[in-house]
Amino acid sequence: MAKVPVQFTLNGSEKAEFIDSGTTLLNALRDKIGDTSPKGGCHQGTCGACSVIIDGELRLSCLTLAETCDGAAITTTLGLAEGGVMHPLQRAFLDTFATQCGFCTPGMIMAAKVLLDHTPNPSRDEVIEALSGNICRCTGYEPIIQAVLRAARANSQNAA
Amino acid sequence: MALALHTFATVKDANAALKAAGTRYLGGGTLVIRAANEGDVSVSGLIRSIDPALSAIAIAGGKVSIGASVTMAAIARHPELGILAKAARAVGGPAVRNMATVGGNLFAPAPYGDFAVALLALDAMVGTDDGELPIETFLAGRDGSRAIVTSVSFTPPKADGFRFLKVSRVKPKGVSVLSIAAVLGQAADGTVSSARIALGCMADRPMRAKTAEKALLGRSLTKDGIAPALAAAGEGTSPITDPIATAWYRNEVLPVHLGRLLLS
Amino acid sequence: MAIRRGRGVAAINYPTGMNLGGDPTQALVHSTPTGNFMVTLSSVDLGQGMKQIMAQICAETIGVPTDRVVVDTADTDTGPHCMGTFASRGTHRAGNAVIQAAREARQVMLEVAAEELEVNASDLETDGQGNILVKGAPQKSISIFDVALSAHFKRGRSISGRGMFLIPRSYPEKETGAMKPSTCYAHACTVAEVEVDDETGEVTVLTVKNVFEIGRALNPKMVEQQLVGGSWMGISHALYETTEPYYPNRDHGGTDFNQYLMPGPGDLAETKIIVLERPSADGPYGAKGPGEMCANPQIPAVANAVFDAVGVRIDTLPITPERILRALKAQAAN
Amino acid sequence: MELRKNYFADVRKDDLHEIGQPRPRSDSPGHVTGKTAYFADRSFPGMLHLKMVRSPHHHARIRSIDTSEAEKHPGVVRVLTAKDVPHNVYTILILIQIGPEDETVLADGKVRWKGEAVVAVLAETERAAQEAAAKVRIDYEVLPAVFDMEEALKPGAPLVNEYHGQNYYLYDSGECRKVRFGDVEAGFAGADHILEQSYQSSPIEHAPTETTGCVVAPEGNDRFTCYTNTQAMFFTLDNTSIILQMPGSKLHFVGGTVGGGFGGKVDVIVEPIAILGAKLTGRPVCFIYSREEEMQISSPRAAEKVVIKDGVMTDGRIVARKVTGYTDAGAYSRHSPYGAQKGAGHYPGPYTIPNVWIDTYCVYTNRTPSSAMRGFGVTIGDFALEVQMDKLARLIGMDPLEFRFINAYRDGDMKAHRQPTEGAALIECMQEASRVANWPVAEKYMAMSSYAKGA
Repeated sequence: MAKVPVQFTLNGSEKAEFIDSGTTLLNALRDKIGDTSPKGGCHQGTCGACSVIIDGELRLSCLTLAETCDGAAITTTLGLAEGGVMHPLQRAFLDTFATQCGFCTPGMIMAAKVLLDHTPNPSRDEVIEALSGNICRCTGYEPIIQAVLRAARANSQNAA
Repeated sequence: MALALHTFATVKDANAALKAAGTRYLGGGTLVIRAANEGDVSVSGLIRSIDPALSAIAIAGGKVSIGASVTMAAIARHPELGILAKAARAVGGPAVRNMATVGGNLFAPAPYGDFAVALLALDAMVGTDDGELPIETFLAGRDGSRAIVTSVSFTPPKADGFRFLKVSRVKPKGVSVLSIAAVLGQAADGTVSSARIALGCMADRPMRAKTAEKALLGRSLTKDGIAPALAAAGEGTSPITDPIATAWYRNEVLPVHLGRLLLS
Repeated sequence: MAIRRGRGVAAINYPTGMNLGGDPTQALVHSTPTGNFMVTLSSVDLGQGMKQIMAQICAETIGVPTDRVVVDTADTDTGPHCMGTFASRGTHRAGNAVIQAAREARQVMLEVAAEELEVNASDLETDGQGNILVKGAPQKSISIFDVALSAHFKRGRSISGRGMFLIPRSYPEKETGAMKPSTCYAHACTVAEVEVDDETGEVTVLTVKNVFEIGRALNPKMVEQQLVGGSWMGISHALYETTEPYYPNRDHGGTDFNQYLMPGPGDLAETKIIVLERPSADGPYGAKGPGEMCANPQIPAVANAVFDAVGVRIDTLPITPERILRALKAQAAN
Repeated sequence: MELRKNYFADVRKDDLHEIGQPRPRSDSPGHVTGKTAYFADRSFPGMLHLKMVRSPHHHARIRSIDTSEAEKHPGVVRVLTAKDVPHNVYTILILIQIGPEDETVLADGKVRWKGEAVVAVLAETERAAQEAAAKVRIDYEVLPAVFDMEEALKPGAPLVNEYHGQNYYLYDSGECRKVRFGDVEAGFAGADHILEQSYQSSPIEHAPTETTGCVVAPEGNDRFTCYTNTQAMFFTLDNTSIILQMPGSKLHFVGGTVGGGFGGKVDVIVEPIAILGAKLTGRPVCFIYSREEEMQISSPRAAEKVVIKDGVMTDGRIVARKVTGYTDAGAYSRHSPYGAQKGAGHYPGPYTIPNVWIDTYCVYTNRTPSSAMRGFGVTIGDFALEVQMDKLARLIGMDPLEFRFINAYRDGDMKAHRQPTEGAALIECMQEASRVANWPVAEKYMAMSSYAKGA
């Protein structure tokens, strides 16, 4: 099977791998690199659990071929905490009890991070829109919406 | 055969590669990679072109041309494509919109393809290396179409002349019960001087509501004025039945939603 | 077009634990040399928070803060048998097993403390902060840290305990159906308010006000999680969900989250949750199982609200726009 | 959420240290940092991927299976059929003496629902397994199928499952689980109004975000470690042990961190065949349901039909209730006979009714076998009961909430299954609902209590 080289940064560190052509980014991250924070909930693009940030944009790693990410900067939930300190979103998810089974959580946090990166003070409707590609079966969404709004408030307080 | 991606600098070379058996063009991946993930083993060669022209948006001389690889997100945030933003945002969630392309949407089977419904109402031309085709002709023949779509182009209507509605069960993101796009011209007295109405999910691909269009001409956009158009809205439709809704339901609510769109 | 409003009520009860009993769960508890406590189980956490709740139950029973308890579960090489996580049984069955195991461990702990303090074990109590005190003379105390060290290295005692909880199996009497399905029941009453679009049959759930009686809210925030999520699932069942939309016809079953419908984050009803606690006689600290029942009352409450709004009964789930529209058309035709 | 501590304060101790405290969840930090390990987050060098070849027919006889092309496909390591499974019988409830042995792990001679597992392909990559699966040739003789419960119960209906000999589960009490209390016909005869209504549901999927699956690693010492998202560790281990005719001591199951269950992960479906694959190849094996499999292959909540006939007095008392419940098990039992009889114990709902007659049937049809789901045996019944309550209240011109107070069970009331009511709290829930929903009821109802009358 043809192996192709792929090189990108993952959470700020350089990665270079030989992968099978046609490998999805999700499988490359999980099986080759060992970052299992993106989850394979559907492999169809319908659940959002595999969401990652590629060059600042939210993407579904299950529908993205790894080799199309050559040279890209990729962020996953595993890379959010810095120096052992949680990102405000992670903190907010804890504080609002926004996780139950936790399987959708990394994807939700990715979607929320892209929102807050571009829209630091989102409205409730903007939060809802930002999370609309991510399925949660446990929480009924409300605690997750509250977590994102809480993280936004924490951010704006820090900035003030 | 294992899956393999082949990347070409030009559309011409990619088109040539697509002549091989078992190949398919890779746009945003929302259709093709999904199919591969789900075990569609009929495709082994994924072909793509990274020609920058495919990702360009050109607005000049009263004409808009959008490269086939332009994503829904790029359209939604483009300052001069405001009238299309609603239709672009109707596709998927944020991640899907960052991936799903204009070209891909033209091939998306119902209940997908809401953006193509908008393009149909806009009377877009679909470009390939072989030249341009009216979108209606393109959609009719899309199943057998092998040439890579390179662009869509259209003359944008006045901002208040374009209306779009997507009806879905799940909010804010859900697939269509149906979608409607309308480009209306209005005379000074407010009566309709021209109308193009496109429907999604009312057939296996976007279709025109031609009888309704005719019935709108010369009419004012009032409850009584649009009544003949609503009565004719379902003419020629053969809606899909899928897990979201039956053909019966789609036919029943089409006039309701068309009416609401026209009176909005 | 008319948007018509209605409200409906439903009241329910729900059994805790496997129907007819006969569903055992075991637990083991032991202390580490420095007075931390390990709970060993084979119970499964599906996301409802089994691990956390077992830690709180063990901590309460031993008399230490919850962060001194570690739960090791669901490894069949180490964890004793648990029937499984289903039937609203996890907290009730495993919780009782943990209490029993923790009580036995606590007894050893108090005996060792009694030897150290030269008093009777029955004269000792815990302060919940990690100390053992002489009742009525709290200045005379020893930390659980020191007790555990003593037990391990000085007195050769194992601060540990075994727990087993089993509701004996009930066998239904063939002709009368006399049986004991469960030992305790949770309760709920829900009032739902809806709007129905009488031209499209679309339903918007405006509010759901849920009152749940659950025995004891062992961790109120975690109970809230389950009740809020359950209330959402109830509404989802009422209006959206099916794998076979045209049952009994098998065609058009959804295969993804686009086709399998559930309310999205833009469809949320304003949700109120009120909790009452009537401790159950045999529940761990009175707890019942709320995990399943919390998703039930919304379904009939929404169905009744739809009738209240538009005067048609949809007696087939899910209550889709199509079913409502067909009923409205039939109503108009009559 | 608001706790209303004023109710039942006399029977509750509220001075606990850890219980009743909103402690943070110990598992959440792992969830939010992406470090929580679910079963599929473990992978092993040389791991094989298992793909199932499934029946495209609702009911068919298998004339022949040809796996030769699949076996030759590059990357394929092993292809399994019924003959490879040591004890090819799905034994799910046998440990508690309920379950009939009516289902195979891999179809043997017949398929009874569209999607039934027939051949398992083990290959180096997922793609190779998919390609090889497409090369398995199965010759079917299609048989008539039945999808409707009422059709299935009619004489002459296609027989779904030969094990049963008829299209319903035979309880020790006969064709249904029965509850008989008082004299229901006398109750109807004396009633002011009779209302008989029928309610129906279709199958519902648990739809956890994490699909069902497992990863199996041979330990090299004749033991196998299975990382799984089962909801029941030993249930799965013991059933696997029987199917594989392998001592339980050779099996090691690790799980307990599950991406949602809702009852959908109590069927022991993926583990036995994956462990068999690992045993026969000596390689690690993963078998993870695709989303499509989770949606259409994994057991859903059963479709149900509930017929309720009530006799009610104009003063609001329900004097007789007859319930006939039908649970659509699909082609095999799994947990359905258990769920159907759970319904018998649940009816007539949280109300005290002097004359009750309940029959609950577990019916077989040619559809995806159903099984447990959140509210098993009760959810659809509650829908039927509580819509019926609304109809009854309107029939006699009474407020629906007040109507429920009149009939609500209280401590000491005898239930239809002949257990005295204990620990009731329905009345208090309704009182609080009346307050929070601004749905006033007469003062006498607000003064009621669930405590025994006269206590």
